[in-house]
Amino acid sequence: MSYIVKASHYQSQEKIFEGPLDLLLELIEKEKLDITEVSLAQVANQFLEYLETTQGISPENLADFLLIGGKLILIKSKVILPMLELEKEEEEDIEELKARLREYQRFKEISKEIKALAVRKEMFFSKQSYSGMRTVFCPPKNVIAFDLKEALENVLNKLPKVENLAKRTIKDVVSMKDKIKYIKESLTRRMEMTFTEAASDTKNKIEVIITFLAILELVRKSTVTIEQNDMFGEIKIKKSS
Amino acid sequence: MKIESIIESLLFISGEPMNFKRLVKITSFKEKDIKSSADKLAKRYSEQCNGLRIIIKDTKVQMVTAAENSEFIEKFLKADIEGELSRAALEVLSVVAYRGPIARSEIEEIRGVNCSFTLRHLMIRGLVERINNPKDARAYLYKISFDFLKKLGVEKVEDLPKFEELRKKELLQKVDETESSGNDDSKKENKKVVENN
Amino acid sequence: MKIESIIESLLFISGEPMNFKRLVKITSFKEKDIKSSADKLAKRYSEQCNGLRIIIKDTKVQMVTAAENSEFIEKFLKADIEGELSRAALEVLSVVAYRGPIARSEIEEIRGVNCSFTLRHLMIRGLVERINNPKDARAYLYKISFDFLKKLGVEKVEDLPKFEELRKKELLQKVDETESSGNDDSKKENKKVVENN
Repeated sequence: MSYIVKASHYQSQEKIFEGPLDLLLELIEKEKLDITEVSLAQVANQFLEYLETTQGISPENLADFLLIGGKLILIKSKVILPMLELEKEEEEDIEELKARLREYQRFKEISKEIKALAVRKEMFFSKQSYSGMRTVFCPPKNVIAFDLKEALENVLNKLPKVENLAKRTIKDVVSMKDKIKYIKESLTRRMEMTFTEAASDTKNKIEVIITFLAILELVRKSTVTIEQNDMFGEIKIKKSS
Repeated sequence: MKIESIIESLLFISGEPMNFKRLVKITSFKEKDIKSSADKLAKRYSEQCNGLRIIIKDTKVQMVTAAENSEFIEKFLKADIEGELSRAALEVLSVVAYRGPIARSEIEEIRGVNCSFTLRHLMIRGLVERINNPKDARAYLYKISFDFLKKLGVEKVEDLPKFEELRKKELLQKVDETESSGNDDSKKENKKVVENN
Repeated sequence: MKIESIIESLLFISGEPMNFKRLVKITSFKEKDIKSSADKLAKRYSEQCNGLRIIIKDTKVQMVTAAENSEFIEKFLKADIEGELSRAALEVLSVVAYRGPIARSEIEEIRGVNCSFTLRHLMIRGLVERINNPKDARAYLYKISFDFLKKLGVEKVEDLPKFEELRKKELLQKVDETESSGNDDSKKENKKVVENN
């Protein structure tokens, strides 16, 4: 069996995004806003656009981004529709996101101070152990050749294994762009469709979320309107007239 | 005074960080006396402004050179300039420094991304070390190393900028703010904080 | 005072007798100033009765431990050098035995932890020796010592159990130094975010 860590590959992906919190914080800070529901709602579209336009987010990362994207949509709905009553759990979700952002912001700031300390070149050095001492042959009493073999096998077993997840390619996941195009086309054809229909050929949860995000995107651009009569009821999507 | 002198000798000979327990074993002094002597030494060295310093972290103590002389030490050691730390590495280091010992999952919760590669890199560079998680045998807890303190020229973690402030979790502060809005809620939030961190 | 502090730092780091000429070269101070500072240091150290002493012989100066603490020093060194090997030390030893001659960076990649101290420990005990790296003049390669092989009852490394299999077993791809080039990347990344929004 071989153990291969595709470190450079993995690394470059991590480098580009640094995760959804990083992106969200940058968007808010760029607009010089505080972390509030209003500011989060304000940058929600930019966040979603980033997901839409950026190629090559690994499926693992994409799920993280989408999860935050979903929360942003919730926040946005709440800000746009003040009468919308959110579940207690959803409110807690929003509070949690804000707290996580504040927390991350503090560490992003402090890491700059840590960097300043690290680069100022005033450091402590320690004495190399055993410097000035002469080598004395002092073998351990109870070690035999077999122990070395065992120790090495133990080391080799602990090597990081191939990340299976990374093998899945972005192609497995329908892009948001494609989904938006699909919904637009079928709407033009039929003028009205349901969410179930829109999400009919999705293969997994991520795709369902993408479909939902895509619909909301269309709502934002006033391409479609949506209607839901009962809670948990079917969502009807209509082309705006 | 004698105990301080012995600790000084041992720190010099070892070069590496020495555990208080190990000093107890060698000297047969009480651990609390060793601790207070180490603290006294650290204070004296720092006040005397001589060429040496004592740094203390957790249960270990190490003798190092004064930061202001680092230019000459580098010249003597012909030390290779190490690669700069990336933003990811600095963020992970900060989280570990202020919140350690900390599980990988908690670091990832704060940063919102997978940190396994960065942590590995920091361990290889010797800036972060790991210990077994007492609550989960399969997992580790990460904390900063003496080499991290040495690199920054900081004698103890408490001397890091805004240490007390950053040590406290953001979510817990939130609980304080909402305390007036009812006990039930804040209890729930408190519970949540524990789960999330 | 500054010159004394610098000499102190350098003597500590070196641990060995240092020639005045060498101190001149590193610090660019005059030789007579270095000499008089070394004398002052030596006097101060012996008056303060701390755990360290400065000894001057001919043209060399050295920092050593106070003779009155030698009992503890010996106890420490004996336990350190004659004690059992830690698990980390045994692991490094096994990697060096089967995979040697091997660079320190490669050992660290395999184990995911910094091992500079462990290697020095294995060397001072005569279990591991180092040779110059033909590919990199500043680095060394480590291999198991002949004495230790003999102690294990093995004539050559090839006779170690499962040698061929464990030597050939594929390890991990070399992790490139992405962290050190991190700055460029993060700049790029910043730019990207800005452009996209």
